[in-house]
Order: sequence, then C-alpha cells, then structure tokens
Amino acid sequence: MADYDDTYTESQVIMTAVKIIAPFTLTYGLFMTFHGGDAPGGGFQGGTIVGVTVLMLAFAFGIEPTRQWLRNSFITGIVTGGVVIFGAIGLGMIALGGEFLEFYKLKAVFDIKPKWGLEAVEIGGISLIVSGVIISLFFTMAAGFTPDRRSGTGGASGVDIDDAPDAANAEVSDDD
Amino acid sequence: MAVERLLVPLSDTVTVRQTVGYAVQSGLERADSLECHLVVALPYDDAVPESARQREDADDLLSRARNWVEEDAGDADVTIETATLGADEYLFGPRDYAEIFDDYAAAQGIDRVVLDPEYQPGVTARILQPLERELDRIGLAYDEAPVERSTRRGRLTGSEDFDRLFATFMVSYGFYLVLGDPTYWFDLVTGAAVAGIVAVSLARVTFSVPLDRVQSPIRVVRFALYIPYLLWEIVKANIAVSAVILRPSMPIEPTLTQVDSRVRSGLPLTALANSITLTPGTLTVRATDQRLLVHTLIPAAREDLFDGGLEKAIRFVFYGRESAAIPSPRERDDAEIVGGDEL
Amino acid sequence: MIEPTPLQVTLETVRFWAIVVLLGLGVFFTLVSTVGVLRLPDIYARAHTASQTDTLGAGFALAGVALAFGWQHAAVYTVLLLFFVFITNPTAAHAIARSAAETGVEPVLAEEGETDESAADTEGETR
Amino acid sequence: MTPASLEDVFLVAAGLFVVLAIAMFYRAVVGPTTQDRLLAVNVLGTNTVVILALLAAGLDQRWFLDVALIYALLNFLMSVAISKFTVERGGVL
Repeated sequence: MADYDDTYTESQVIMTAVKIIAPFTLTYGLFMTFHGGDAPGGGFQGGTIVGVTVLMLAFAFGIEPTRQWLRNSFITGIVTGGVVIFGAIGLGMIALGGEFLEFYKLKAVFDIKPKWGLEAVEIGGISLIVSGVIISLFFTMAAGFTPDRRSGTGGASGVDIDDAPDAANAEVSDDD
Repeated sequence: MAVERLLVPLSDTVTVRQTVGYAVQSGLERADSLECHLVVALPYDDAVPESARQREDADDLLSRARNWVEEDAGDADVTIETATLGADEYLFGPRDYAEIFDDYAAAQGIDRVVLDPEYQPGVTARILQPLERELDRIGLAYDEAPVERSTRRGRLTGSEDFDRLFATFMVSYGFYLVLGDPTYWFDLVTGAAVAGIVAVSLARVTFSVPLDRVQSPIRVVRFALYIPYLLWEIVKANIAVSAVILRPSMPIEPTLTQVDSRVRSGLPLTALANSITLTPGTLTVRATDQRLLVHTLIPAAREDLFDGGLEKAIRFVFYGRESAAIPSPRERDDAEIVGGDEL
Repeated sequence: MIEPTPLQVTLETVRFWAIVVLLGLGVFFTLVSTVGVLRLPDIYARAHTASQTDTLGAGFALAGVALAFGWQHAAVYTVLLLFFVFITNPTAAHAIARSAAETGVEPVLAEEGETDESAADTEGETR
Repeated sequence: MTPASLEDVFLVAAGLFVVLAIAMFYRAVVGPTTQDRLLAVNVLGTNTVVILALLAAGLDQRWFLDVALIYALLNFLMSVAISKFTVERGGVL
C-alpha cells in the first residue's frame, strides 16, 4: 500500500520517537566512554552505543539520507583518528622509556595517575575505532542489500578495507 | 487573445511580496491578459477553535495581496480572484495541499501555479520540497518564483540554530549529570564536551521544527501535567483489560477502527499514537498522516477512543487550553469501525 | 549502634510493605500480560496485552526498586529507566503491529466470527 | 518489624519474573507469525530489564541498572529493525 520514497521510509511515529531518544543514547554512549576506568563501560561499550545511535537514525530516516548526513570520509576519519591516537599514546609510553602502553611511566615522569592514560586510550582510541567500525560495517552491509546501489559502493568498500586492520588492533587492545 | 490563468498560493512569508510580483510579471510576459487567482489554504476546518483566527489572517493577507497585484499590474489587463481553500476539511500533509490546489485548478482552468519558495501554510513547517513532489505526482504545472532572500534567511536561521543548539546542549548536559556525579569536576568538564558534540551533531535532527522561545517551555510544562492524566488512563485501561483476559470465557471483541485525529504531524501525532498504544485495549496499527488505524480489544476501550479524551489532552499539551475543547471524534464523525480490508 | 526510634521502625515497616505491594502488583500485571499473550487469538490482540508488561508491570516493579533505593542516585536512574521504557515500548509495539499489517497478517475481528482464526494462523505458517 | 529482609523480597520477585519470562518463551517458539515471535521477544526483553533492576536492588549492584538501560535500548532497536526487515525484505536493508 505505502509507496516508499527515499527520504521517508518509516512511519513518522517511529521517526519522531527516534529523534527524541537519539540525543539521550548518544550522550549515554559518550558517558560510558568517559567512565571506563571506575564503572562498567569503557571504550568498547560506549563506542558501540554511539554506533547504534547512528544505526537507529538510519532505520528511521532511511539509509541513504543517513549516509549523506555522515559522509564516508568522516567515518574513515574517525577510525583512522582513533588508530592514530591509540598508537600515539602507546608509542608515547615507549618514548618515555617504558613498554608499549605501559602507563606506569606516566606516574614516574609526569606524576599523573596511570588511570588517566588508560582513560585516554579508551576515549581517544578505542571508542572512535569501535563506533567507526560499527557504522561502516552497517553501511557496507546495507549497500550490499540494495539492488540499485551495486555500482555505487566504491566509497563504502574503501572504508571496509581500512577497517580490517583496525578491528584487529582494537581486539588486541582489549587485553590491557 | 490568450488569457493566462495563474494560481498563486499565499502564506505570510518574507518572500510572498516578491512572489506576487513575479507572478504578475511572468504572466504578462506570456499573454496579454492575466487572470490571477490568489488563494490561501486554511489548514484547519471549522471544528477546531484555531480556525477563526486563521481565517482572519487569511482575509487580511488576501486583501494585501490584491493591492500588490493592482500595484504591479499598472494599466495591463489583470483580473484578480481571491479564495480561501480547505475551510471544510482538515489539511494535513503536502499531499492534501496538492490535492486542493489541483481541484481548484481544474475547476477554474488554471494554466500554471506560481509557488513561493518559502511557502508555509498555517502552522506547519516549510513544506515546499514535498509539495513540489506531490504536484509532480498529480501532474499540475508549477513554477517556483525566483526571489531574493539570502540575507534575511541567514539571520533567521542563525537565531533558530542557536535555540536548537542550546536546547540540545541543555538536554544532553542535564542527562549526563543525572547519569554521573554533578559534584565531580571530571563529569562537569566531560559533560560539557559531550553535550557540545551531541548538540552539534543532533540539534538539527532532534528539533527539525524550529523552536518557539515562549511556546516550547510552556509545552514542556503542560506535558508534565499530562503525564499523571496518562498514567491514570493507563491504570483504568489495564484493570479493564485484565478483567477481560483473566475471565475464562475471555469476552474480547476485537475491531479495527479508523480515527481522523486533529493533531499536527511530528511530535503531537507521535505523542497521541504512543499514548493510544500505551493504554492497553487500543493499539495504533498505522499512522498515515492524521489518519490513525487503531485496533481495539474491548468495547469499553473503543468507546474511550471515540470519546477522544487522549486527543483533547494532547491538544491541550501542544496548543493550549482553548484548543482542547473540540468535539470528540464520534461527534465530528471522524471515527468509524472498519473491516480487515483497510489494513 | 544507635537504637532506632519507634517512628523509624514504623517508617521502615511501611516502606517494606509498600515495596512488597508494588512488586506484587508488578508481578500480577506481568502475569496477566503473559496469560494474555499466550491465550489471545492473533498478533494484534497480543500486542495490547504486551503493553501491560511495558506499562504497569514494569512501572510498578521499577517503582518498587526506586523506593528501595530511597533518596539516592540510583533511584533517579531507575525513574530514568522507566521513562525510557515508556517512550520506546509503545513505539516498538507500533512497529511490530505495522509490520504485521504490511505483511498482510489478517486480524481476527468480532464481526467475522471465530472461523477466521484458523485461516490467519495457517497463512502465518507460510511466512 | 518485617518478616523478611528486603533483599529476599527482591530476589523472590525476580524469580517470579523469570518464571513468567520462561512462559513467554512458548509464544516465541510457537509463533505462528514472525511478528508474534518478535512481540514475545520484545516482552521478554522488557521482563529482562525489570529483572535486572530487581537484581540491582536485591544484590545491591548499582551497575546492573546501566546494563538494564542498555538492554532497553537494544530491545527497542531490535524490534524496530526486525519489523522493518520483515516488511522490506530485500528493500532498504
């Protein structure tokens, strides 16, 4: 019965409900990211919730408009930025004379609690990587499912290739 | 001798004067003699209390526009017709507007529609983009007036943007401090940063309709008053439905009903549809524009729905006390029981 | 250890029984809702009673939790949770009902008698 | 005086909710339509949120509430996503 057009894919009840809760979920995702050290949560969970917020918007508003709203380069930027921050902090510890990601050096050199080093990795590194990976995975899958977009997925698959090493990187960092 | 018949839908925007000017000028270029139909589409029908004020505004706008046309036409052969459309129905989406324009165009033999790029009928937000699409679908020729509006518009959206950013920021910051500890410096600092990110990224998504500095806070207060009423309705409906379900014979009487509500799209409609779903016994199956398809489980719930208590309450929340006093859906003949075919 | 005053003891007792009553009501309405979901004939009717869990079932139970936490941060958190449930669940119920309507699941209606039920069920099996 | 400790009350209530949630599994398994199953899982999700909150009070573990909030969010997302998917199979997603 309903003829779907590209900008109005969901019932407006769902659309408006998503609009209302989106700021709350995004805030909550970022809150979790910032409270990884002393509460449940952290970069992984927080990043996932941030990613989920975007997926929710995509469900409600349609995937194409959301993709236009969040440009591919932006997502790639998030992911690579996360990797750069992660690497910089980790290598920074080596520069201070420790091992990769050895935060105890912070205490020795700058008199900062090691907790803040972990926080910085969680916030700057992991959350960005995870949210970027979730969003780009979703868009990549969605692009595969849409018949008339088969030719136009160059940007999305580019993101996908970028993601593979990042995902591995993120997994490794889980251990510390 | 050719006569060009133009339809110019008017609304009170910054660019309406230029639109009228363009209509007259372009019409006279194409033909010697011009018949200019100035119309105002009224969003509300007579059953709604706001309609009287809308009608006055419409008459005022029409008489001003008539003067403009006379001024622009000079000595040329221009006939002016004015009309108010849609007084007998409740116009909801762009599709409704497109259809009444089309009916009018067919009745008067209109050649072309001249659209104001800022066209904004009544209370709804700017609908031009979808309206163009609907006109395309119907097959009515239209022409968008080339108007100058950049300076004014920049300033206007600037202040609107600030309101949205500010509102999103405060909501996000408040939520963050509730989650965290408002006395801990780390939470205060990161909260501000997070609220900034959220405001920049989602302000335009969440508040797609511009905020009103006076009305919006009042609506929040009225919404807080609405919550106890809703809870009371939920408790009543829960008890009624529980009694039916727990009885061994289970005397349910499922029906599908169609109710034309008198609330605007977006937040009011969502609030109404969700309130209906939240009260057990009624379930919103479909919400296409203002037409709600509601499944009801027991006759008592159906009667409550047709009495329109929730609808009046939602109207109170969004439009104020005077607007709440509208006839119930049953009285204005907007509620009917439909069969399963309507799905 | 300070001996509690009689007033404090009474207040504690009142609070205890208030919590018990709230939780009992929550369990009761969830029970009704479960019975309804199991008994009622079709998806639309079941969605009505599912909203009972969402509203009063969850509402009373979470109110009991909030009361137990008292004037603490966690109580605010619980109210927030309840508010969130109240916004999202009707939307989810609407989404489900709408999807049922779009995919052509026929509702069992009172006028058409009970014969439709088997038809709707068999049609559903094929999906 | 109270006959039992408040913690026990919460744990008993949580247990009752678990029993009801298990009963709801019947509908999730039997169906018959996809939407029936989805609805049952949605109600199960709401039950889970309540159980988590009850356990948070009963075991005095505040952070269970965080989990409950996330669960509520994912529950909503699941319902919307699957109901969208069943309608537009091969369409938008």
